[in-house]
Amino acid sequence: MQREEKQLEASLDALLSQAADLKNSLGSFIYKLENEYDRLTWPSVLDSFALLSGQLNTLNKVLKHEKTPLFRNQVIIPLVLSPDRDEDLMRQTEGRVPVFSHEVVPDHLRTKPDPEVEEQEKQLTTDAARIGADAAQKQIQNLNKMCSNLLEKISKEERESESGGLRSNKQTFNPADTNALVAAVAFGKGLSNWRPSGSSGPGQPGQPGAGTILAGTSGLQQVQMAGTPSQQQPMLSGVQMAQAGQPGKMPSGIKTNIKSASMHPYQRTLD
Amino acid sequence: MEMFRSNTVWYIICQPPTACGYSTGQLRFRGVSQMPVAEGKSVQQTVELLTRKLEVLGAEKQGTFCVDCETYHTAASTLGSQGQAGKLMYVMHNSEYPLSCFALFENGPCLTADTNFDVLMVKLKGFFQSAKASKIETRGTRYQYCDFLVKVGTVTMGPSARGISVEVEYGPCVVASDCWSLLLEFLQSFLGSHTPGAPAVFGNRHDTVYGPADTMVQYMELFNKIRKQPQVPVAGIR
Amino acid sequence: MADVLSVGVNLEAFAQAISAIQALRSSVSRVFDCLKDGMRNKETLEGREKAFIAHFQDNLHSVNRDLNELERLSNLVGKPSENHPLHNSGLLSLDPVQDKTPLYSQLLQAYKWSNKLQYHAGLASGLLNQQSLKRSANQMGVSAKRRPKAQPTTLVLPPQYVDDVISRIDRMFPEMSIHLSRPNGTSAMLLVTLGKVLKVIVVMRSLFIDRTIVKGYNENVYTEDGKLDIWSKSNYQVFQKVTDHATTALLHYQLPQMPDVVVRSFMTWLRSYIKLFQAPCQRCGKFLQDGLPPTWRDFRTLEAFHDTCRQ
Amino acid sequence: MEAPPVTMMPVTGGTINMMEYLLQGSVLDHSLESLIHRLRGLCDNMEPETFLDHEIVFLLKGQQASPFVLRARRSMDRTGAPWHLRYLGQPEMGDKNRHALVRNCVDIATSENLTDFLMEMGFRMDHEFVTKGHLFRKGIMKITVYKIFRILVPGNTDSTEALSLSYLVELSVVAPAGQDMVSDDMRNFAEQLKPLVHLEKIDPKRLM
Repeated sequence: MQREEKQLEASLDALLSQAADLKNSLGSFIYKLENEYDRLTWPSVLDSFALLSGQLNTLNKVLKHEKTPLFRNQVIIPLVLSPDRDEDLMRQTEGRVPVFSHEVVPDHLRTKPDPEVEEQEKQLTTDAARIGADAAQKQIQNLNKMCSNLLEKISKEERESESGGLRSNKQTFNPADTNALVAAVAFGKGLSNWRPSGSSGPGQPGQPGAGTILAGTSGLQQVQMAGTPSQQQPMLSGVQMAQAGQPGKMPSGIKTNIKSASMHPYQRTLD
Repeated sequence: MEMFRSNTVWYIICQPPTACGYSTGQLRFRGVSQMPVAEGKSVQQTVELLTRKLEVLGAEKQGTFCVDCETYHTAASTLGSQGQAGKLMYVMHNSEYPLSCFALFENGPCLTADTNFDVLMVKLKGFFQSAKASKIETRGTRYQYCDFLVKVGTVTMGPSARGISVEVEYGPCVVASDCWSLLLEFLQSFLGSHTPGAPAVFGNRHDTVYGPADTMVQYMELFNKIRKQPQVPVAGIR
Repeated sequence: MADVLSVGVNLEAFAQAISAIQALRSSVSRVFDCLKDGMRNKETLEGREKAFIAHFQDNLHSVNRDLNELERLSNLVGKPSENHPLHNSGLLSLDPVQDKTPLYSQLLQAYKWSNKLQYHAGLASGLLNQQSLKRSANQMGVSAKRRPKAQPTTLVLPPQYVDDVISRIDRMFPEMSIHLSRPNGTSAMLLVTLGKVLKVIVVMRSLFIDRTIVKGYNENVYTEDGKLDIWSKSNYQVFQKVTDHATTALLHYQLPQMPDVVVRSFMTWLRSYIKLFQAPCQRCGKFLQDGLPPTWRDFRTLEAFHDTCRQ
Repeated sequence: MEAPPVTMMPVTGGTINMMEYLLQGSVLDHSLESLIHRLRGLCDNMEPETFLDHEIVFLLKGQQASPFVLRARRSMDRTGAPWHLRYLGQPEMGDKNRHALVRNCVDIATSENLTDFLMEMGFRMDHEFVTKGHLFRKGIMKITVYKIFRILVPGNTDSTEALSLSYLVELSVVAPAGQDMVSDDMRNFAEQLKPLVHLEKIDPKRLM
């Protein structure tokens, strides 16, 4: 008798420790899933699964061990039910079960499902057995098909509403602006309101090409340059002065140029 | 160059201003016409004479150097309409600044650029043409003596040796006019009394920091002088 | 019997202590994990902060708990015997595999050496104290008592005073610009630029000059991370020579009671290098000697001499 | 004195025949933020760079039909940076298989007396402007998003005025001639910026 008791105790201990291990790894796995889902890699998930299944296997082995007595034969009887808080129980169950009362005892000490549930389960099993394998396969396929159709429809809708929303709500670019900017970096179109009128030519419609225009206007350009031979120099020093942090003073020669530029009949108006 | 924004990495242009450098006190003079070489001595012999004197002084050989210069004419097509005189543009390289290219006008600005400037000159072919057989260069040996750097080179134009260039650089000093007397004394120590007058850079600009461009201007002036000199392979002018 | 029992208890306590240490380590690493992960996974910033702080606190609590546990257990374990001269390291001699890990003999050797070193260092310090370094010749005459009195006062000058003295000197010499910085605490570093001739890095301690380095005007005086480079010397022989002379000048100009005068006279002396490349030697009349210009400046007359031409 | 260079060869050269592959587009000011966000995600992991440049365009006229154009550019927010001189050849549209505009290009870093020198060479200032914006990189691709400012007083970069309410977006690669494959990468990248920005090959001649 004593020997059996000892055996029972030993196997219970083993069982408890296995269960605790299992619980721990489950806990850490759940923790991982909840808190590190954003950088959890599939291999590490697989690792966790492998660990769990290994521990389950050991648990099974312990249960099936020949020295393990049949727990089925043991009977647990609740001796005292109390509606008061039981600190010991609280500690042992890690805060899950605060009271040992009539409300929780049936759930915790249960060894079988509810009779109603048992009945339903039996019903389902017989139903499933009655359907042939082919029919079952067909039904599965149908369901899969419907699901994927639905999924496609939803995602399509989503995409369309998104891009449509963008298009209708907000214009993010303006093709006319693109053209204006490209022309500005390419030929300085629109940049040269102070410049002598010579190169505003390219803005004129109906002109054959830049080369001829520039060649044609170069005469005018040259007259101005010849008229104020020193003009280039002060202009440059203006640039350099600006670099040094002082506002460049404009030589008067250029001022008159601006005037003449703005009064030029062909001055391009900004579009 | 991959990037063109000014906020990116560039090829090194000459020396960075903070690096210790070869920026100073260079002068150059034509060795041939002033060296007291005996009649009949070749350029080669004169160079040897000079280098031997340097070695006796205690200077150490430190590799070689090369400076070349290409002349470009304004192509005929660009003349006239701009009313510009046919200016000559010189494009030079110096092995001391292997990634740089120098472009100069006589009495004009000297642009320091990276070697892509050579590619640009190809693109500008319609406007600037390189003068035929005008390429002139000087090659020779670098010597170091204390803080002095001496480069003695043979100036060649086409196949013929046309003269000798002597470049003396005094690294510690960055203002040319400050160290002229000092350089003169050094020159006398191995050239004897046949020392040149001060190059323009030592006189005209007080207090400006000497840069690689100043050296190139001097080389250009030297090359021009040699070019104009009648071609005598042997030292002849007295 | 009791002995056996106590050993048994002891061993058990050991096992517990080891597992407690493991627990402590894991909880500490959890703290670092938590710190490493930072705030995230919550919608709002506030929520993130709260969650992070709560999590962090939890972790710290568990560290605390584990530590307390460990401390409790360590009392049970009892103290190892301390009567060995090398304390715990003496236990190394119990290691049976002497040949593989000769730690114990090495330890003894090292101990012997360190004893010897201490002894010699003591002797050396005694000897050196007798021959204390004086900063200048005329210091010899001043009684030894006054110096220790003077020094503390000059070493604790307020930074503003130092700034003041330096800026006054800066204004005194137009061709000399002084840039003062304090990269490490209160000690000032000066970058003196003399015309376009040279740059001098001066390391100060209060108003005492500790070290100077002279470099060329075009040389880099900064390290790669943008700090003043007080260690590397000039690439040019001229400036290496001038650095030597400047160090000599530091030792010459010494007047502990009036440190500002010392700095001023040093700067005045330094200023005479403005003509480093332009002044011929006052003795031989030449510019160059062995490829170097006259690098010496007389302390009183400030005249230029070659190193070998000075009296 | 530093180690002397030992080469005896005269130093000439540079990188010959580089081509710039270019796609252009624009983005309105209010969408700039989202574009920047997207680019930060798409491009190499680096701190986004900004730039503020002053660009001057020079012309040299000969008796040939077309003038020779050079662009000089300097950074206004980075002192000490070299000037940048740029030659751009005639743009080629190419066929449908090439997804980017291609033009010859020569990039030269120069000293700051560039304008003086160009004047001496006979060049004449044609126009100037200021650009300000962001720069991104992905491999050899470069993406610039910038605003163009008109300069109101010649030579004075302090008083400027924005040209339009959009930022110009350029995707460019500089590669040796004949490497048309890069344009595929560029197309793919441009595809990823849709519908925020449409980067296209735009023939500037069409806009004259």
